[in-house]
Amino acid sequence: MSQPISVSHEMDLAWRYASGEAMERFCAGLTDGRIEALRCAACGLRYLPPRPFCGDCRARLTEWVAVGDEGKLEAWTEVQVPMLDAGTGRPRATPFAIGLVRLEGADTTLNHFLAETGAGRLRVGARVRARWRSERAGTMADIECFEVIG
Amino acid sequence: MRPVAIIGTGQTRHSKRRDDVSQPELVREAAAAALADADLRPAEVDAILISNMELFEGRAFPELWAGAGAWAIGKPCLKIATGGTSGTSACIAAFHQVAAGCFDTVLVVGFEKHSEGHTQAGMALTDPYWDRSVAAGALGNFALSVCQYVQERGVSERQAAMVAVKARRNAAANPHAHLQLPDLTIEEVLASPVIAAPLRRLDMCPQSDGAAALVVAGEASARRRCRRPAWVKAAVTRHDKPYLGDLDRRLATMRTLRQAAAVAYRQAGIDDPVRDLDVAEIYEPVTYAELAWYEALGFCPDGEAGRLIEDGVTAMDGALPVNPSGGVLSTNPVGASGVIRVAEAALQLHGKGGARQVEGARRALATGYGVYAWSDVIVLESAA
Amino acid sequence: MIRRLPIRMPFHYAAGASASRFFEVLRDQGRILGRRCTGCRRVLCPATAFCALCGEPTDEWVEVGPGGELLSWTEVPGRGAYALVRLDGGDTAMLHRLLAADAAPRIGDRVRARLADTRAGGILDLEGFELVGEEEVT
Amino acid sequence: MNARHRRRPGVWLAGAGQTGPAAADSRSIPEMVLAAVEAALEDAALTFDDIDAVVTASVDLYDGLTASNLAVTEVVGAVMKPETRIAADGLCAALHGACQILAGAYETVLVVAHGKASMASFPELTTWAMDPVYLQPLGVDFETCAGLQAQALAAFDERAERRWAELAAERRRQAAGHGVAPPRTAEEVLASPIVASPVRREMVAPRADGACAMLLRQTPGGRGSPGGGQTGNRTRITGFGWDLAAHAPGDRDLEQWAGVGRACARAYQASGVVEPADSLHLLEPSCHYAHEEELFVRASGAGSGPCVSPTGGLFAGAIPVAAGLSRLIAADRWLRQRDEAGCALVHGSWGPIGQGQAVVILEAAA
Repeated sequence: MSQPISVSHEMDLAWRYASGEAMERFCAGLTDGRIEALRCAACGLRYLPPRPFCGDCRARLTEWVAVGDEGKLEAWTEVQVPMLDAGTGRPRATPFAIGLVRLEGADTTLNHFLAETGAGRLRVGARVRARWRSERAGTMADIECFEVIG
Repeated sequence: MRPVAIIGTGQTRHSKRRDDVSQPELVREAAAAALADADLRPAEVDAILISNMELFEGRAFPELWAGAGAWAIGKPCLKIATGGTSGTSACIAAFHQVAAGCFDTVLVVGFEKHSEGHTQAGMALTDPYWDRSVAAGALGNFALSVCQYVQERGVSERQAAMVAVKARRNAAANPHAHLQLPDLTIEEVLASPVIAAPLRRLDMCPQSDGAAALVVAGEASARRRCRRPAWVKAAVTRHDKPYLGDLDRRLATMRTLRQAAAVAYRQAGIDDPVRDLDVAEIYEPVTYAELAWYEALGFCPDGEAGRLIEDGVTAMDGALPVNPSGGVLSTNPVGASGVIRVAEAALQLHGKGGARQVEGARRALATGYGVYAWSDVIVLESAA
Repeated sequence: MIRRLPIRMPFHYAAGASASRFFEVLRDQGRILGRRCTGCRRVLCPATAFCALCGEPTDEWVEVGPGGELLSWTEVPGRGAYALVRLDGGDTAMLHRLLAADAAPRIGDRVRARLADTRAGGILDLEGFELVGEEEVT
Repeated sequence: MNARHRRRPGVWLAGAGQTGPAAADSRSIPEMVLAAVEAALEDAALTFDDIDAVVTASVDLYDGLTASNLAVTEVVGAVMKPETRIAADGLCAALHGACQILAGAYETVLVVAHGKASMASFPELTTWAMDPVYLQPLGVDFETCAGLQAQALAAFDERAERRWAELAAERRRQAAGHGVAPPRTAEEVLASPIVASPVRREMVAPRADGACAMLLRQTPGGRGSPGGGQTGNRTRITGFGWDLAAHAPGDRDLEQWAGVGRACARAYQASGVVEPADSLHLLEPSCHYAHEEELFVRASGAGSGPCVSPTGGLFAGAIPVAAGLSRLIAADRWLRQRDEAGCALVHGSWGPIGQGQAVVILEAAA
């Protein structure tokens, strides 16, 4: 029996992703520190991320509503294990905390980084606020993270 | 739908790293085992369905290379992938192809070689405009969902640990299972490191290299070839919205599983699942999910899942043994995991469970879970 | 709006039992082996654990080449040329690089496998195939 | 309908919709797919509520997205419905949808496929579909394999390249106005740069963006219903077949498409076609390279009688994954516009040298 041989290939590919009309408007808003959701005229659900279509009502979404940059922490966790970041090919630093945030004026939740780790102030129901970067590029990274307030 | 049945199943040895075999060779192991079990020659297979999450191994069209392992060359072969439900989706596709009269026998093979790629990174290849830079793989997703579920239902760490112990002890009776921890205790689970609060290492499924296969046959063939065919009584799929944040309190609500189960139970004539089912193989990627699925599948009222595990209802000697195989918590080659659920459910009805056999099993449930909230529910039954 | 984003990840594929042996012998001994199919008796080269066509396992190592016959070729600008070659003693054809040739290759031409100077255990342990003149063929 | 043309009841094609082919569609994948689905529903005079199940076709690596059907789950109306994703040419989604209906599992199935060639380098992506042990390290991609096949075909056929150039020119001419490729003369085709010798750039069907959607039904209801505004023949799928050939080019007979022959045999048997040359009026092959059309026609046994790719086939724009479904839509359109019965053979392929092959027989009663 021979020693098993393995063959390595490095994936380094790039894709040109189209944002779609709704996400383009959303991203433009981020540059100005503004968050907007699309509201379904039929069921009233306010969607983040904005998208073309309500899957429940099977209807196009067209009505924009303003969403605050403060909200409620619905869930949180602190990831301890290193994982590869597929965008950079390098491991992401640990630990890092992520949470599900229900922003004021939205009905879906947003998953994003949290400013602090540890079960001190991180709890379900905590008030959180977006920490914006000073230099913004119209991406979700314009929000650096969410921090617990009050 | 015309009657179709599962007449043979087979699996590889599952482990952290199967670097002794290539992808086609891994597929071959499972396919050969299933054909041997069904007493079928490769030439008698009419069509093949492959299940695999291609990007976990960095592949496009993985069946092009691996299909030869399933004797697929010169035959109809397709690849199905729907995240964690890939395997159950492929099984259901086989049921449909046979019931349609297109084929008499279809071989389903699911496989994954997580060791060849980066599953957590692959899982994080989500919407690049929304959460790709934040996405934290299956672990992060589950931790967030579990955080909410625990808050809402008051399930304890200890109850989750009991699921972990049940799974790994059951796995000890399954020679194919990846994790072999026959003596695991609740205390050891509670002492294992927290990897994403509240999840501990032993709350999570492993990443396995492995493959599983089964043979689906039409009515006449099934009767001729199999002593106790596992007839398909229901096969229901429900998908849901695409983003992690789309569904409110997803483990507690889990509307896809609830609705799929309700429809499947109606089709299969099941009123009380704990009474009417003999065994269940459910797709529980994390301990807490098994508790949530107990509720969604109607094994107990909402909020009583913790009591169900404490009372031993789902233990091997309980009223409804859940995951005699050790479940996803013991073995998880994603593209194969759904096939394993269905194969293990069928194997129980075939009476070939060996040390993990549930005596006299006549009606079995198998479920698939994928991409945050997708569900497949399958009910199998051996003839009365 | 269009954004260009990369995916960068390393992958490691198990060559499997047959290819590992094939690579080992190629690396250590500079010899090319095929595997004989137990069903159709063809010698498969490069070696695989089972025959794609008849599905049966392979069970016997057979040395093939280094000479062979060119079954097809193609040139891809910027990337060089490729040759599909049935090595002497083998029944299936191997795809590899076609090394620079003086004359335009023709299907049916004799070729010979050339080993790489440094070999690490992989298909690149062959540098490729080179065309050989009739007088060189023995 | 003649006697040798009767077998199964078939599956009705109730409506179809398509976006593209476009050289670069600036819309997102869900936006493109939604437009195609809405067009199909309108064509069928059906609504989302009428859909029982959805079969999608997409390939994660092509979309640069894990579980790529996630992106379309909402816009195909699959929320709280059954969805199956086939990772192969979109024609396979149609034949699997037909399977579901023949199985009696569902009455109305939506079939959807999408692709955006503008997202990435397709030759580069396809290296990730090749055997990573023996082929990928050499940089082999689908175009390299096409070159090997074309070379084997041209070696003892002096006229081959000229013929392919003329064929490519003809298809480009037919596709003009509704595709992405500018017309070229045979001379221009022969003067275009080599991609993988002897294949030249203008012999390759131009890759494009687009989405295709189709509604399949158990009963003929739907299309032509009040409000649908549809006229013409109703079409139905009466047979289909698919096949996987060996992966390695060295394990294949490059001079033929044996997989097409096997897939056709299965389809002919199902729909009761005994003499394809007599029964078929139209061939809509998915030929990504000019030389593939000859291989297809020969393997199908259709002879020289049937009309082939009257709107230029994939030379109007080859949408990755959706190519075969785009041919089914084209065949449907052609059959509907005739005022007599007709029978079309539709084809899709995927993988190197057409490793995966699928065919569908679409029939129209007058």
